[in-house]
Amino acid sequence: MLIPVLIGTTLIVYCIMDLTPGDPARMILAETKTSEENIEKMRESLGLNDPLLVRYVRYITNLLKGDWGISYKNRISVLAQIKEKLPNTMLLAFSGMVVAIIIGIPIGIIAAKKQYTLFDNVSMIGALIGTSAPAFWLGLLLVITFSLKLKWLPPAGMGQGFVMKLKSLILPALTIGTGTAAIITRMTRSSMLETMRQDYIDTARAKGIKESLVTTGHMLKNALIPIVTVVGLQFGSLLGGSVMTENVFSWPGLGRFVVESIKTKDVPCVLGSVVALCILFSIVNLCVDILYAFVDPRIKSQYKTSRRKHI
Amino acid sequence: MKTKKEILKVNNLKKFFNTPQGMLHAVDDISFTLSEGETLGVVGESGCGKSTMGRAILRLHEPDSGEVIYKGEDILKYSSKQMKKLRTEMQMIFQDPFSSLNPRMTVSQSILEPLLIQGIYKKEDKRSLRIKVKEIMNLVGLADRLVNTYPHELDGGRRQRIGIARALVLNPKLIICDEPVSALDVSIQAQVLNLMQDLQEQLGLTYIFITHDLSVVKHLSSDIVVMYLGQLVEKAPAEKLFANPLHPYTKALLSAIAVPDPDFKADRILLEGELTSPINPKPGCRFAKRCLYAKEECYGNNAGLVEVEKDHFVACCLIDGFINQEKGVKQKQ
Amino acid sequence: MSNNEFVNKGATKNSGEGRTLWEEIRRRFKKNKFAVVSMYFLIFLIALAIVTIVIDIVDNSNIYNNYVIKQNLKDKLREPEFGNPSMIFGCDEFGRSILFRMIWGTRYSLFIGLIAVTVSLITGGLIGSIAGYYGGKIDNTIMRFMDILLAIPYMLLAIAIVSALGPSLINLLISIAIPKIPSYARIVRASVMSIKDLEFIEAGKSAGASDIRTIFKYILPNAMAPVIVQATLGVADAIISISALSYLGLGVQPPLPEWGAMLSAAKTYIRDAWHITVIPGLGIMFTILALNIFGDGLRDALDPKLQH
Amino acid sequence: MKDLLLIKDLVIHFETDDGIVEAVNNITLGIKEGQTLGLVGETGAGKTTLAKGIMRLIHKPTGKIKDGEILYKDKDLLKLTEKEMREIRGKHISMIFQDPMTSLNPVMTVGEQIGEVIKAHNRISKKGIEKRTCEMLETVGIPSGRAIEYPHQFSGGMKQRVIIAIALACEPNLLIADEPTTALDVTIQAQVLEMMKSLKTEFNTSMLLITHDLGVVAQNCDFVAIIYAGEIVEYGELRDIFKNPKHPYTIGLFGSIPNLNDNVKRLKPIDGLMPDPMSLPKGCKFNDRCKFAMDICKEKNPEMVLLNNGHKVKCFLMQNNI
Repeated sequence: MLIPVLIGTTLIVYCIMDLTPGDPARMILAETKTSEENIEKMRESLGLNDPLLVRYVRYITNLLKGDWGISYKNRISVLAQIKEKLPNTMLLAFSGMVVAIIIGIPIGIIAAKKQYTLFDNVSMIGALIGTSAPAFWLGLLLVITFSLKLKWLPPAGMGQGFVMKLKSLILPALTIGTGTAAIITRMTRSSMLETMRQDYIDTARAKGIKESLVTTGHMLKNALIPIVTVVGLQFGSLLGGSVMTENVFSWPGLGRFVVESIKTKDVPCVLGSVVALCILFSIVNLCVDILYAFVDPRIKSQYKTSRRKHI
Repeated sequence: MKTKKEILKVNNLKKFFNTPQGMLHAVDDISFTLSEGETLGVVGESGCGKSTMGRAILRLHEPDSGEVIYKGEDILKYSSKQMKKLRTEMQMIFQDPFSSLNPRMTVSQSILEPLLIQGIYKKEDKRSLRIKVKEIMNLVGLADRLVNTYPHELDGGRRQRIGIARALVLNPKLIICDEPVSALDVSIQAQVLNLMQDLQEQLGLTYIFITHDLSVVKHLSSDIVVMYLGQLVEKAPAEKLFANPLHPYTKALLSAIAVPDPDFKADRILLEGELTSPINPKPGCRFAKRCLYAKEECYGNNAGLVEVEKDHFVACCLIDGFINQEKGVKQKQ
Repeated sequence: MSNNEFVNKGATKNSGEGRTLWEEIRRRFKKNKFAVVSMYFLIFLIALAIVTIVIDIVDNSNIYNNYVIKQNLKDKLREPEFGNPSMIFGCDEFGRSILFRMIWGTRYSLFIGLIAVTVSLITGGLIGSIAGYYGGKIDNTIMRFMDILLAIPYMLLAIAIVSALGPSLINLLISIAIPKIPSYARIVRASVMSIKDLEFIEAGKSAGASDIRTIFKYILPNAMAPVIVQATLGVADAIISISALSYLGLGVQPPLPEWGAMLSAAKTYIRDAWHITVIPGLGIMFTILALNIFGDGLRDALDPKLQH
Repeated sequence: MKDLLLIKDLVIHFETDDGIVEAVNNITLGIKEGQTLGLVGETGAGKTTLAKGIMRLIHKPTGKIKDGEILYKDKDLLKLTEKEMREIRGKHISMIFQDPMTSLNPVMTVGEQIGEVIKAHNRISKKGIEKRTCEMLETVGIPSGRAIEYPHQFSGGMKQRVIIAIALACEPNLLIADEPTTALDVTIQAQVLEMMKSLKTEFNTSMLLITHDLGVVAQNCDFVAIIYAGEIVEYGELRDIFKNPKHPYTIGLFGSIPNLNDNVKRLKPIDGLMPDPMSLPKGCKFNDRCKFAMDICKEKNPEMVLLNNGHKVKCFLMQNNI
């Protein structure tokens, strides 16, 4: 499943970027103010005059060979820059997901078990606000309160050394995690409520086993299946969210790098970053599929059928 | 006895579905004839292909091969235009009162929809439509005031009457009923069965009545056909079939009925094992694996329907053995 | 021999005769107070946006020019004062009253959001219903293509499109609408597939109904419920995306008073003037909160099986 | 014969925001030791609510047990704490639910689901639980090797056997079966009912068999109770009810089922519809559909009248001609 998706995504992005106005050769030679035919020679050397598809195929073959092209702006190899920035984005995205899971799943479960109580209403209102507040605005608010007013945490950038790095990670992780936590809370609650209505819960209770066993063994195990699907899906929007969060906190990740290179029409960088992010996203989807097989025995037994049909 | 005029003849009807695990033989080489004004009961357990057969005859599921002769012509060869015209002669009543009615349409809209599709009436001529609806609703025992109600406001029994009204509005000759009363409670079931019998006498309808409930089928049908895993195993008039079932599966089926009489002690023939899968079935009799009398030759050839007595057909290669054995028993008594 | 001796016997359901489906839905919707309040808030916002457009046409936007655009640096970063009406929200970095800019800014978020959702809903809906109804190979190819579009994180796709086409309003609309098409296609497809096997569709076919009539007269009206709910939540998504793009400087360009753009300008003055960051953000949040609550209320009203 | 379980004036209502659903309206019913009581009624008559009431599994906020007692071995189950009730469930009284397709936990192996109830009620080693689980699987006719498989790998009939194994694992005194074979095919239904009958005698359990199928009652029950709109309208021994039913509703039920032996051409159905539990008629609940309805029926709700050998009927017709 991975290969066609990757080819598809890179082709789409390549065509979109191709529509960008402005001539790359002119940009590279902008500072040197050389004559027209030098620019023409540069266009030839970069092979810009070939038809779109030929250029795309050449780009893909280079990509597979490890040559991800050179940035128009600073002439550094795109792959090197990605290798340096991707780990930061992954760190941010994973810490955001951890925050979301730690907050989202427990609150969702308790809210479902204690339906119609104060806890349930409060957590649902909180979840609603969490989904409604734009992530980047939330980031700004956190910066104002925790960095400027209380001065506990650095407002931006990534600190050096383990402690500083951790301290500088807290606010961005919270920003990116809150929205996802809200969605996971609501999803966990509705999935738990749905499971609580099933017949096998009555069968379990009719056995006279402890309520805690009914909750863990029967409710949680079944409610987990749709939750895993949502977590997998949410990871995609988390990567998208990293673009905004990295911009607010000027976190040296791939998301910020993509926005900068798009603004400066630096096509190879954009392409490289998008490819990297899509690979990351597809790998995560693969892991979710494998996790799926552990959670739901019905999937394990007919694994040869196409990917999960549940979404 | 009025001479029976043949209205429908089905020859070697086949309908397969390809599933990821292999070819599902839902309807496998089925042939029977149906005479006008009669009710043919189609009985079988779930998964034996009886619903698929009903839909295949009306080409709701396009059959793979075979012939369906109606008024001398094979309707499987009909073009879509001819097929649309034929819809006014053959209709269907469905099982689930909750999913057989469009929740967005009122009672009158649901009943009149076939007329609008066939273009018999236009949307504009409201007056004639209103008269038609009242007439049909009265026929199936629905109160006039229900004209503008929605399905979600009505109980199962009334919804089933709307389904029947919708099937009658084009005044068809033949109606295929797919388990029309299985989803209803006992008292409502009796009301709908009586209604269907009245309509048959009033309008001279011919029914193909598909059900898994043996007591309902005995009550209503003149001829009965027993299906097992896509094949016909026995066909006979209702009294004959219940009085003297010949095919081992029919015997087991009839002995399994819970008779509502405490003193009736059935000599139970309890079938072992489960229904075998209809996917990529091996040749030979499909009941052999569960049959108590199965012999080696049963796995060999696929015995077709053989007329063993007057109008009594059985598909079992050991049938002659049974009959002689039976005759022997009768002489001894 | 008419059989009406069965007629008029026994009690009908107590919910009364002739209660159409829409009355039923409205009755259930009314019970959710929050949803009703957010519905009125949304109507208020839309009215506000329309009023500002009418005012601009009537007095050929002189209020717009000297209150919303004109810069008077003496009021730079003026704190909010609750006494003076136009200064309730204070002023931004060019001394322009934030209250006026917020009011004139509603049209950008709301209308672009609504149009973007309608565009992606119609295209996605069409693709989804075709894939759902015909199934088999058509369904597979369409869904594989949708999977590819979904594999690219939504925000990246939006940014790529808008930077390729340039930051005009139309391009902003396209860049938000296109990435959302797959999710609508998927919802409509799931809804169509669940309805297409119901028996009343077969009943229609057995009366001779054509494919087109089946899709548009039987399936789509019943498939609308989940789609409408998703559309309201979709407008909320679109508004967040517009303000995010404007925040990155790729969306609505200054001096137009779009809420996201106001936030983007505010981030440089974050140290000394908190109000120019907080207030536009609150505007966005309350709009989206109202849309989410309204969407939830609609889903509970439309989804009959939720009754206890 | 002593009553193993005695229900006295039980009332159960569901308070929904559309109105109050009067599911069970002061039912008095006794289940005799070692006997099978058939509870017959149509959809919405309150059969399942009564069963869940006995097990105290009524879904909270909306469901409420308003009044009445359930005496089991002279203990009122409604007064027990949740912990004490848990000891009863599965050990003394166990229950089988209607749809085998949804009554088993899809993500737990069949062996675990049987072992769970054994572990909850007796302190024995893991080995002991496994042995008992395999024993139970064999008694219900499933090869014990399949204990590690998941429910989706079993057919409808096999799933119902697993559910019966779960219910009988701790040898309860009373087994409540809520329409155990309705979702199954005729031949499978016969197999399962036959097995339940033999297990009942083997473990000497008494049984409450809930069904709408009079045939299943005739072949499996010793006593019969007819329930209509949340009330028991007739109770008696199997032959009394089948041979001379007294209550108009019971007579109507027998008239509605096509009989296999004599080929009657037209059924004699009961007119009208089931009453809506949210707006039950005044007086006798059956008065609007009853052919013999008198004025008094519309005013007052009749008392249970005792005829000969325990045959009880709730109808005014019976009152004056004893």
